Amino acid sequence: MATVDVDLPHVKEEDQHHHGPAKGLGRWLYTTNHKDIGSMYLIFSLCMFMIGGIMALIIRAELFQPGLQLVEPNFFNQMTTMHGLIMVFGAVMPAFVGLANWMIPMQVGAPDMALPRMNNWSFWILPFAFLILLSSLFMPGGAPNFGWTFYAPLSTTYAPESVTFFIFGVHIMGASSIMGAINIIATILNMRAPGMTLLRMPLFVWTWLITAFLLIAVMPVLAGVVTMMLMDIHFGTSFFNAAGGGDPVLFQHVFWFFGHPEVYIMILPAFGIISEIIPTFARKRLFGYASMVYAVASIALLSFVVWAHHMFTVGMPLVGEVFFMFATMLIAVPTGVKVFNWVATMFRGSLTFETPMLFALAFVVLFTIGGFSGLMLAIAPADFQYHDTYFVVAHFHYVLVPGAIFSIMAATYYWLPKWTGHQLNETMGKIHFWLSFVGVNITFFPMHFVGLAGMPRRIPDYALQFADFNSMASVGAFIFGFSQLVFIYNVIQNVRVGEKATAQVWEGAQGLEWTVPSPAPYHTFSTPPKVD
Amino acid sequence: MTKAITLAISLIAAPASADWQINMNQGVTALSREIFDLHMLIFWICVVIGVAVFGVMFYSIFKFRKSKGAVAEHWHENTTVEVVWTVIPSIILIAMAIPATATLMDMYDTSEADVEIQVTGHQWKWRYQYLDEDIDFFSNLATSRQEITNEAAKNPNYLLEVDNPLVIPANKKVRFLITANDVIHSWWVPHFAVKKDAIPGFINESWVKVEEPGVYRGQCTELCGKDHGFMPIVVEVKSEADYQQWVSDQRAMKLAMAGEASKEFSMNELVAKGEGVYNTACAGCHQPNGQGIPGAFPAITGSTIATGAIDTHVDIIINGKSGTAMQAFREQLSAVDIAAVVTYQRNALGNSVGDLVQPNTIKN
Amino acid sequence: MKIWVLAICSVMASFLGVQSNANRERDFEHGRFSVFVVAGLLMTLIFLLSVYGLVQLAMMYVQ
Amino acid sequence: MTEQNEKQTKRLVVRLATAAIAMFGFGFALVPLYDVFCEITGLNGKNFNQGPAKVSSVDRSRTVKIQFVTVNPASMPWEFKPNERSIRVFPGQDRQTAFYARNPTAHWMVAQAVPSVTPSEAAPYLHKVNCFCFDRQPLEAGADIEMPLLFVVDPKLPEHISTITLSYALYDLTEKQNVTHTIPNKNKGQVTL
Repeated sequence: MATVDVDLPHVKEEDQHHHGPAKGLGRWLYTTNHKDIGSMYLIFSLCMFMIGGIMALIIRAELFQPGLQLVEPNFFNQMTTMHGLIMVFGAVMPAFVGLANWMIPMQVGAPDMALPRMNNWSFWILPFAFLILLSSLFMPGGAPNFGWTFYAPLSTTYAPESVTFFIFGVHIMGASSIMGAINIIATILNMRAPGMTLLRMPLFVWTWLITAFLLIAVMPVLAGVVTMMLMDIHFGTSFFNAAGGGDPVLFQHVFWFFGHPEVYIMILPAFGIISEIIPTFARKRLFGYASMVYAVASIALLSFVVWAHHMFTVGMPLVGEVFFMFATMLIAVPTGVKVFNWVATMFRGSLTFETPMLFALAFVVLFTIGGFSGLMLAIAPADFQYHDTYFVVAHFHYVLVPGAIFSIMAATYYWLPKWTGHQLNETMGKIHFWLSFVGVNITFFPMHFVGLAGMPRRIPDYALQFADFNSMASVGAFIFGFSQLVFIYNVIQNVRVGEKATAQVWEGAQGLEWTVPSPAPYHTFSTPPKVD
Repeated sequence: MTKAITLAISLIAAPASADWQINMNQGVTALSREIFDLHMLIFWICVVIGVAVFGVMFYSIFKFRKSKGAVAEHWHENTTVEVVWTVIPSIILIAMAIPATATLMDMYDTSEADVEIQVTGHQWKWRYQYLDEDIDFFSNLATSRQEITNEAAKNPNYLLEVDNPLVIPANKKVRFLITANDVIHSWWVPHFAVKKDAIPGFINESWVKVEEPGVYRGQCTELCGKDHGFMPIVVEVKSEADYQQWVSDQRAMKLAMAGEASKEFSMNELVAKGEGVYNTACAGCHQPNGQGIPGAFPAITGSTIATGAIDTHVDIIINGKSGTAMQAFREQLSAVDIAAVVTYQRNALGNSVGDLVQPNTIKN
Repeated sequence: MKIWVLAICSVMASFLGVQSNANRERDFEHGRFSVFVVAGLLMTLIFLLSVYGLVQLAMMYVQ
Repeated sequence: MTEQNEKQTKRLVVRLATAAIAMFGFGFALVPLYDVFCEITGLNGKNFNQGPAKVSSVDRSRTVKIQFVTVNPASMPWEFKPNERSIRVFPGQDRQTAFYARNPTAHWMVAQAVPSVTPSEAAPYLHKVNCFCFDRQPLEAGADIEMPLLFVVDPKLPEHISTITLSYALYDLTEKQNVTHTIPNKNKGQVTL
């Protein structure tokens, strides 16, 4: 973290008043203010997190006991598909874009994002994209039921009619992500305050810069693959239809060429957030800042060469299997090892355990468990037993739920006093943390066991030998699900009430964002701050 | 309280009963044990690294608390330490890659096979064709619908039982040619450690040499639509002699079936047999009560085809309707089965047309 | 020519994930962004070819 | 935002937008790139080499077992099976065989056979000199046909491969007559009415 010893700029009182936010709905519809747009992204992400969560609870309720109790198989497949899509594209990515919108301008000393109007537009097309996607639940033939990875030909020749709505939804989400990425790169590269050189940028800004480049490189490929699907379904081409010379495996290659950088897009901002929080509560600068920046930068390129480890059982030639196994194992080291940097930051520090720090510690421990199961999956021969079982489900939920979601919650608790001006209610925060921590582990740890025992993925009903661990997972899912209501209560409570938060908020906090008063005024850094 | 204790015990001791199986199946082939050893090797490596990392972390959490007066130090960089803790895991991983490559190369062994079976994935059942013998049958889920909808008690092999299991000889190399008919499926038997995607329009191969005779169960492992969870795989491994016996039984049965097709059947013989065929082959989409699912699968009760001319009814069952989910059952059902299910559909499920069709009219 | 060598060393360091603060400051003061991009792509290609070479080696050696 | 800053931002945004559009094009370029990659490595058993193969000599020292497998995808009603289930050939030796197809339905149909080879390592070494899968095969109602296949196995086939399985999936193209082929594939002939 760059040591910024800047004297508190005296924001003139009247400077704040005469162009505050507009009144009423117009404020939110026409806003070009990065703080308002950030809040809208975060609120939208929370709604999507709830909708995706309800679908997860339907899935876990059905899987509580063997036998079909709640839903019939086709609707169950729709739930798994929509749960995946909404959580990935609706909850995790918009939340990170919202945090970026809020914090990057303040962390680099910029008055606002580089392209404010495009910023507004890239938010406001998202609700409509998800309206299109969710409305397919009520169409004849039902919502998409071919998994969030929408493999052809199940998603082309054998798909319900609503697949076209799914395609347009993905197009719009892709457009929103690309515009957001362009905006963030322009802001970071061009609008830094004088003195805030690339050397001194906080790590959250660095990880988001790399994520933005990844987004620009792969979201168009996703748009390409869904356009190919659209042409296959409606315009009679045969990209993925073997009858006309196409190849379903081509779909898997193009999808995972997008897919693997996408999973890095979902975890790099989390690395940035955790690298901001742990130094603050350990009161010690991040260990190996340069290594972290360089390792994250190397992912921008290396994440493009390992995609086929998602396809070890598709029937690749031996050379392909060995190549992708070696490449995956080699690039796993630089990223996996970054966990040691966080531990080294804590070593000989002076730690306190407020809610953001608790979530960050849980991230380090549980994300590392997900990383280890990922390392096991990289072993190609063993992957023949793991692939498409609940072991894989456990792996990616460990890197996504205690990974991305916990880092988003940690970031929210960390920066909430700066946004709302009220100090956190620590006890409620800790209640939310411990409920989520217990819920996440009871839900996803048993999945390792049933996956290894032989339970395939995406099935609405299972054999009796998997019954007990599945009922445990379902109980855990309901604990985790309802504990998020505590999170909503905490956020709303903090917005309305709580003692006045100081500008510094956390004793160990460093960075430009802590030099503006809390709550952060509508316009910050209209005059660039002096950073020496 | 007892539940918590059993839970705690189960997490530590590897339980005997299958309900609490927490680890991978060791399997019954040399390869599956090799894979199990690789799995345990990488698992213990991860545990060791994990214990080290979390050890240091929890030590710092307890030792360097502000409340206990710890004052943070100011060093924040040490490239040599970083190089060490990057190079060591890399070396471990490279060491790990050698046995993994060896196992992978064993799996891609292309030596001559004794038995070759074509495995074709259909929407929601498997078809096995023995290339050297003239044996060809479908393997459907045998768990009754009542068990699935909780109206009847679930038997121990719930959802892992089929009407015609695949039969292979023990200690012989059996080569599977895996492909699909409609969407991508995946053929997986955990005890063989064989998993290969079945891709429409393309052919994949895999092989197994099973040491111990027995029954081994697996499931389709690639999302393939509505009944993805209801198309299990059951492989009966028999000794060499039993296998040859089974092959000759199959041949004899095939002749008998041909003979039976030329017999004349009475109405209620056909309807009775037809009900069984209907529940296995047709109830999946047209529902056991014949009402179908509006907007997805047409109803049989009062359907213009089932109550109209009999040969259009027979034609749609034999040749299916391309562009819809209605499959061609020509190769899936024998002439007797088709005659029985046609008569059943016309004289049950609320239809009472009164006519019937004999198997030999179907045959020509 | 010197900045190319430094850039390539830096990219290799980033593939390993370890870099000293001093090198970082040197890279950001004197290095040019386009040089790093080209060096990065070049090194990725070299990484690909070396892993492919490793694969061929492993295939022959472990026969 | 200073004047100079604005110009810089505009230039950067244009560059990033073109990069995004370029990557969209790259997504589509992956399709022919994939075919080239398949041709070299025989990935997924795709087999492209058609037409007369210039084979140097017949290698009589070993024989290779060629196996034929047929699949009728997506309720294709035709009867379709190889005349010879499996045959033994010398690498470099031309061999002719045939596949039997019958259209049992009451209307005219046209079909397209899609080949696939396993093990995929052997795909580049199997030359199909003349194959019924080069063209679409029409059949009148009730008619049947013997479809020829002339092939040769390249002597440079690696030693450890002793069995090659060639599978054909016979697709029904009756409705999708005017389906233009996505990639101008060399083996796409005209409908012979």
